[in-house]
Amino acid sequence: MSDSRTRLRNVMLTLGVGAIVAVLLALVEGNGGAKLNDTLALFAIWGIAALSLNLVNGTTGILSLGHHGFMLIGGYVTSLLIVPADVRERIASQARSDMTPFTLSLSVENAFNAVGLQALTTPETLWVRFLVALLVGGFVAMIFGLIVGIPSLRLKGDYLAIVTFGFGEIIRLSASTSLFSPFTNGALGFAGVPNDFGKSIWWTFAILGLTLFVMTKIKFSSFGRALQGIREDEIAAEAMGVNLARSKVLAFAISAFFAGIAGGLWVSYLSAARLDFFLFFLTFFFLVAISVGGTGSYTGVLMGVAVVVFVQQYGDPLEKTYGLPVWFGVIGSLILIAAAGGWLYRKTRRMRPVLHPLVVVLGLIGLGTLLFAIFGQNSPALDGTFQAFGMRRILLAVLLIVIMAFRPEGIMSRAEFSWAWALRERKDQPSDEERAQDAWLSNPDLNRGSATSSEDPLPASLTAEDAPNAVPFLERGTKPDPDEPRYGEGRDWQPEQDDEEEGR
Amino acid sequence: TIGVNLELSGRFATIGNATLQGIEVAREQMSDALGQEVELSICDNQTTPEGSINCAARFVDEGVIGVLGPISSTMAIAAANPLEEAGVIMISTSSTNPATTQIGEHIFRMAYTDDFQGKVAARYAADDLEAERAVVFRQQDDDYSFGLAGFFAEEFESLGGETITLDFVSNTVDFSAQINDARGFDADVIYYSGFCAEGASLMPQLRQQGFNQQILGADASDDSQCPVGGGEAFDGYILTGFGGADVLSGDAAARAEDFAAFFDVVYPDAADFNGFTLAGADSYNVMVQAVNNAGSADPDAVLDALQNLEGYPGVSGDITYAGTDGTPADRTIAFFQYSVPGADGSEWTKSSLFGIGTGQ
Amino acid sequence: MSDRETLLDMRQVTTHYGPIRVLHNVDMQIYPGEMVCLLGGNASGKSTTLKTILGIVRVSEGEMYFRGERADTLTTAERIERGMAVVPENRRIFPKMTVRENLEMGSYLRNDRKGIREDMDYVISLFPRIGERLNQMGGTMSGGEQQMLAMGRALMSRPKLILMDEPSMGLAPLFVEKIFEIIKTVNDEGISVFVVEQNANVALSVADRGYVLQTGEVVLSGPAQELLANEDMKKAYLGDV
Amino acid sequence: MSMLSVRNLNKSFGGLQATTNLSFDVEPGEIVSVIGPNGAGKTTLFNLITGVYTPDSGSIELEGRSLVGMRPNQVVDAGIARTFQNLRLFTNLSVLDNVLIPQHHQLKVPWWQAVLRTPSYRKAEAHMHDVAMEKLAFFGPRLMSFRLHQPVYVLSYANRRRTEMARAMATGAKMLLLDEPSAGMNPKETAEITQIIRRMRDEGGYTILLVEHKMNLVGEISDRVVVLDYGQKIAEGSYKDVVNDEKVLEAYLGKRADDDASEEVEL
Amino acid sequence: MAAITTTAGRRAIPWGWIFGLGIPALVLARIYYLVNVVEVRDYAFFIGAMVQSLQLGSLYALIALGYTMVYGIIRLINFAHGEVFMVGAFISYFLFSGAPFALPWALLWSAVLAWGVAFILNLWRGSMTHPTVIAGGLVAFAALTFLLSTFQVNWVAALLLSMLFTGVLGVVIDRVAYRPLRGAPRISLLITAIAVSFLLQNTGLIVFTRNQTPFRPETDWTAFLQFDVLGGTVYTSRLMFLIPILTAVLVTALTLFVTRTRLGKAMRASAQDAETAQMMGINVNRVIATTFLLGSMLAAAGGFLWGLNFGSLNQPAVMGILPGIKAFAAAVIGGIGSLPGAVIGGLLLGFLENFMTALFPRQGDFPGLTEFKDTFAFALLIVVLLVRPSGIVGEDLSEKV
Ligand SMILES: Nc1ncnc2c1ncn2[C@@H]1O[C@H](COP(=O)(O)OP(=O)(O)OP(=O)(O)O)[C@@H](O)[C@H]1O
Ligand SMILES: Nc1ncnc2c1ncn2[C@@H]1O[C@H](COP(=O)(O)OP(=O)(O)OP(=O)(O)O)[C@@H](O)[C@H]1O
Ligand SMILES: [Mg+2]
Ligand SMILES: [Mg+2]
Repeated sequence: MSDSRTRLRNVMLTLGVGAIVAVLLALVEGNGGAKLNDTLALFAIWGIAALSLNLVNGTTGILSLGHHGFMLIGGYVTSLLIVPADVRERIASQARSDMTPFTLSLSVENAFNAVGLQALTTPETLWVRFLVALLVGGFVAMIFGLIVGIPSLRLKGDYLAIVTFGFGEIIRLSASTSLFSPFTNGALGFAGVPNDFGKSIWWTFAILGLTLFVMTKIKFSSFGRALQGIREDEIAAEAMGVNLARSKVLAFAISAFFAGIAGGLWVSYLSAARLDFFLFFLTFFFLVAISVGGTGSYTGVLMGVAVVVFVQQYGDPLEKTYGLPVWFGVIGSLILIAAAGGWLYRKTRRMRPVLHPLVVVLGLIGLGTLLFAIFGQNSPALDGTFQAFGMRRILLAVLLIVIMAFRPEGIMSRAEFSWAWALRERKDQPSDEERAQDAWLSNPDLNRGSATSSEDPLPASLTAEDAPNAVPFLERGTKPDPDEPRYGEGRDWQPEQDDEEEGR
Repeated sequence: TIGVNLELSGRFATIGNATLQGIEVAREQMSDALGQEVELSICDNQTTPEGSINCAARFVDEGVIGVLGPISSTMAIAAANPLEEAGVIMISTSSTNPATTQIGEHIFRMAYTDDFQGKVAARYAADDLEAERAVVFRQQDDDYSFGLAGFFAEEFESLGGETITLDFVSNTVDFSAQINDARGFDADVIYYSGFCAEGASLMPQLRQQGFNQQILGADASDDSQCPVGGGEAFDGYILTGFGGADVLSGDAAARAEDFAAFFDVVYPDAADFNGFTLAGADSYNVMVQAVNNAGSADPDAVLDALQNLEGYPGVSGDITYAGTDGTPADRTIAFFQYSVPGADGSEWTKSSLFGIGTGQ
Repeated sequence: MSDRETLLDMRQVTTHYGPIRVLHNVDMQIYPGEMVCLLGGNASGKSTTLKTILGIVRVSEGEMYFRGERADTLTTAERIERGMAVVPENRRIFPKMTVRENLEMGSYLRNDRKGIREDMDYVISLFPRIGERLNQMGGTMSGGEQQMLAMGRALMSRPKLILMDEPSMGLAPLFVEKIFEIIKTVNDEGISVFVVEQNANVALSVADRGYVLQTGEVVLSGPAQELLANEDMKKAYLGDV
Repeated sequence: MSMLSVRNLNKSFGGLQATTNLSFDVEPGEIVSVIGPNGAGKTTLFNLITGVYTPDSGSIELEGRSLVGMRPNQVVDAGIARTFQNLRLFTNLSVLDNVLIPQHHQLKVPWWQAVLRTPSYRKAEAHMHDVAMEKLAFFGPRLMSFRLHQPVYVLSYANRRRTEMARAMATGAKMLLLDEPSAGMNPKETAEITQIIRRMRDEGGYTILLVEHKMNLVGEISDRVVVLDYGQKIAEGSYKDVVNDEKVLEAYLGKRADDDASEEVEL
Repeated sequence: MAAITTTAGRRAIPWGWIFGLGIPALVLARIYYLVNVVEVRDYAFFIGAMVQSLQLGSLYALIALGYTMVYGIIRLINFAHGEVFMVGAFISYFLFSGAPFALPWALLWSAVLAWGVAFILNLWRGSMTHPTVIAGGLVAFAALTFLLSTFQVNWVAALLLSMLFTGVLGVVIDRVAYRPLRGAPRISLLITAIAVSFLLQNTGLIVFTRNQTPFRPETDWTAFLQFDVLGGTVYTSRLMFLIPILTAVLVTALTLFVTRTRLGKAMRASAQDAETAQMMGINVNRVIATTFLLGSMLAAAGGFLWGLNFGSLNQPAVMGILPGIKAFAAAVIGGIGSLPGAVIGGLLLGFLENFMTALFPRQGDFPGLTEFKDTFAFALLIVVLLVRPSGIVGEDLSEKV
């Protein structure tokens, strides 16, 4: 299939799926309950944040742990600019608010009034003001992103991670001090942020779509490749002409911008801005999403966010009170599953002995517990109930540890979803023929029947030529489409221990 | 179904559980409304505002008649917004920040408000303790503590005293910086408007650093975590809180007594039985009563009934919502004192000093 | 071949990187005191063979014996304990340790202070450049210096079998000769040597036997002199175009 | 004007003088080899030229422009690219990406155009692919078949070296610094690399500065040879002259190497 | 040619900078404060603050050592270390308070710890199925179950046992969560660490308590102490002796252990290149396990002393976070990977947090530095890293190409 036709097909498929998603969302919006609605909106908002974090963490390989700080900035700026007049009055009337008349007057509405855009200050046009506030929030966050990004010129790796973490915490901790409280209303923040947007599926998903578009396009552009080069080896990237400072700071700023947007939607979703909405574990959730899905893969990130949001939102049955037999049953089954998993793991890894005693013991314990739970229902030992508070988070943590242990690169690794992959046009594994050709090329003279097929796999034209000078593959091979992410770069196997791990 | 949105885990878990037990005991006593069994849908907000909002969304989906809780003002305010919008009634069991009920007409509370509580405490400090200089410890990131500290300071200053307000954030254990700040201010009394999680660390450190003044606290200290966690430092600690049988008058005292006895049967070894338990029970009672009064489970009718509720004989005193913004008209606040170790060799005891009605 | 007792015996060893098979039924023996040379084109699996012997890559089929003991279930450290030493591909010097410490790491498992000191002196006499730089950080040594250091480090452990991956890589011509002299001396002292080398001419001229690997299979093996004379070999590896 | 001119270059690490008063020139279109015993300062010289280290004193000029004080990426902009003695590839990226990244710095299209995939960006991208394939083609088909999309970490050592050379070429630099390009290759492959380097000059038009220890390679392609020892230049001239120089023989080749070396030249 | 020595690795500590700029800046700020704000404090006040700083700093140092050791060896910011500290504190609490675990929890802990014991034995005995290992595991299981569910011990024993248990727990964490990730991308490892910390926090909520917990073992060391100096009173407690001394002892013991045994060298080698370290015959897993053992033991000691110092423990979900993060900041400030660095960083941070706020306390209209107290750690962190990218005594970051 020719390039342009493939592209056309991909665009059509994407549009088609987009339309289906839109219809589904419309159905949910109409018929799903508030909870489902909220869950989807939350998915989209966290998705935006996680995607933007992934630009820095996954693509550029700079561990950034301060994303909640950027979200905080975006969130607070947005709410400062959009909070309705009556809330402002209430804040002003509170004796102990640090807000000054000036900071209280900072709002999009007042700005529009000042420049004579009264038409845009009506309740119907709230969305315009919200959009403006959101963008301003994004930009302010971006400026902070630049401020944080500039130290990255000097620092590397973990040290940078630590500094971003420090910045994130400082932003949060100092937002409540007398220095910033005129803007943030101290630790109490703002209540009454309009939630028509953060809870609207349309708004959140539209912005999510936009973010996804921008992020994937960046990743598969020359700029994105340069960022990935930085991730792999900074020294080499610099020696290949990549301007480290510029690229990193730009990546940081773009990421912070979208984080600010996500922050704006987040406060709208919660209809309030408070400091404890922006704790470190927000960043943790995004990190979980990123690593469950696959570091550097945007497809994976969205999958990860879906998992996290699902557990967060629908995990409360886990924390209800159940009878002890239920608990024992569940624990027994889990141990059994773990044992089975261990056996499977050893098998696929070709470990010997496959049936390690530990696996057997684990299996027996699990079976024992399960049987006890089933047949010992009436025994006094199982009389009682137990409520596991925090089970949701425990589950999330265990899930993460298990996924990391078995698939450290995450479900998708660095690969992206692509139509070529979905339609099974994989090109990442060499065919036997290609292998044989390769063997032949690397050693034509020692070529023996055993190593390659007895039939000479190479075209006569190639054999006739001096191999190193021949470029037949240029004509035969097709040039890859820059738009088309290739599936499976390093996806299917990883070295047991990467022997080229140079001091990254 | 009635939704219950409480802080069952996290910082306020003890208070949350005391409240929940109150609600459940009240349900034991009165499990039917309009001839149907009342179901409770319990949601733990993990003492986080997001959790509280999540719970609210869940209740909107479940279509509950009303929501009981949360206990603390921060979580209550967070949940109140979406509930008000969806038109679901909410009775916060013990949120005392005035702002809570101002959010909308569907939002009620069972407690008095902080302006009252703060005032009472300030008057007590100024008049009875004859204090002139007060150090106020305030938890900066909590609506309740923040507001309460403000009301105390305002009243105390208007009575001619001087105050200094020292901020800390939740989960602080090291108060040395705040204490150092307090050192220069020669105080006669210390007012603590925070919760026990921090108080349990603060009080011993105050004592160690040579602060032997009388310490006053508010209803957030009405929690066994305080004397258990802080030990001897809580000896003599005075706090304001929901009045129990000791300070209520007449019928109300008897009702409270009965309830306490019944409670002991249901939960013989409960950790806490205090004002929060009573408030929990009464929010349940009031809600069921309103449904009964309305004669249907229609939200508007129930809301109407609640708004017109007058003189309901609750276990924490009479409850009247008619003509208020959702705060019961007449509540009784009591002054309690901790003794550590307790009188008869027990770990600690709480004795009530006297009670004051909001009407007064 | 002979039925002398083997030092290292690989029987039908197959190894994988993930799903990709790299070595295929490799049969290889090293006898005590012998010097064996492994040759092969790029990507033919020479380094992988070495890693398999060391246990960095797991044997997926077949068996391996070292000094009569089943070795393919042992960890790398245990194999070293039993008498292997290695000059790894790409040198793998500890970059943030001084040269002296790097050498000491070679003798990590030994406890005889005196012997260690003697060996250190011996290594320094072999590579005077190392002696000059005992306090320099390993990572800042030049490529060739690191290669010498890696060699010295391996000698410090007084192994039974020393495995070398391209010991002459990056060395000046003067030194290439010298390093093979050193290898020969070491071998003469009774230490078996297994060397992967691209510089096949030189390597074969000092080795006793050789194996030739192609895409993971042993395609030729025999005494070094025979290999040197082999026409195919000449064409393929010895650069005799 | 000479392509690269190094004058009185000094660099010391602590007490160690790694280069001393080093001066030499490279003319456009030349292949110049730098040889010398281990630790003579060859790699250090490369690091100085490419901005990884800053010289203590002395000047480095590329076509009259001083390179001293430039960041490595600025040096690439100026027109010098290098390979590393201890390979530094982008190991988890594909061979193709490895060869595309060095072209990024020449891209004139701003990043947001890349996001929107404007026609000008598409054109630039297509061009970058052509360049990449052109450079990889120097090494024959072995990097261009399935390996093109394979991550670099599965490549063997020699193939990695080849990828590194292609990558350096793709930067668009006029001048390449190759640090031991044939390390880890057998004589036959070395011969192949020799041809490739020659073609890089002849067909690619690169000026090449080369560090090597394999005398046959050096002898075959160098126009000129610079010999370093302990950071100092001890000889310079054509290969024939240099290998017969007493000092070089003593310091580098060894007495006996005389016959060997001349023998190998004919190879 | 004469032997050449080059300046190697670690750079000298810039005492000149620290004192040359830091002290004058402090003095100037203090003078400014005195000029602008009326001072009502006496010298005893500052001595008191100094004592507090020392106590706090020692605690930070103890925790920071664990961070530093783990980071030094597997380049992992072990976010779970703060939680290990929390677990250590709670285990000692349950041991001395006479409020033992309920049987199911005792069984759970014993199972985890017994497996850890077996695993540790295995590292020296070679195989999980070795009789010694199995026997050791079983004995440990029985003993632990008994101990945890019924026993009450005095505080010294509680401290030691808790150090032991927590150490084993550290090894278990490494085995279960981190070891499968050797050689994996760094971010995966980091996130696993955060996940482990989450896991411990929330299991702590279920297994230990959900409340603020009093921490008052029967000991005289917590008794209040007041003495008059320079016309004022210093308020402190006997802990002012116990905490710094115990810290010093533990730190010295650790440093000796690491430097006097081959372990230290093995640790450094493993840190730089684990694969090559194996090729030298170093059992890297054993080295790492030892590191976790030691680091976690120190954390447990830190947890115990922390409890003593503040008299109560926060609920498990939050107790470890802030001390953990700050100690971690301390480790980085001192130079992560370096043992003396951790101690310096810890003391510096303790001093900064406590003494700084005491130097510039709230007075009149001057708001004081108290509200910025928690940001100090991070501000200092950022400043130090920007000035010295690897901390005060950190490793040399340069890389030869
Ligand atoms: N970590 C890895 N993951 C996947 N494949 C690998 C890995 N390491 C090596 N390979 C593959 O295994 C094969 C053999 O590699 P090996 O390094 O053993 O070759 P070699 O013979 O040493 O080559 P050279 O002479 O270039 O060093 C190669 O095809 C290589 O691509
Ligand atoms: N950063 C550094 N610190 C200290 N010494 C260094 C540093 N870099 C290089 N050296 C020393 O400088 C000298 C020159 O090193 P360089 O790497 O330039 O040698 P080279 O000529 O490339 O040798 P080879 O052929 O072995 O690669 C060596 O002795 C090396 O140990
Ligand atoms: Mg190799
Ligand atoms: Mg070099």
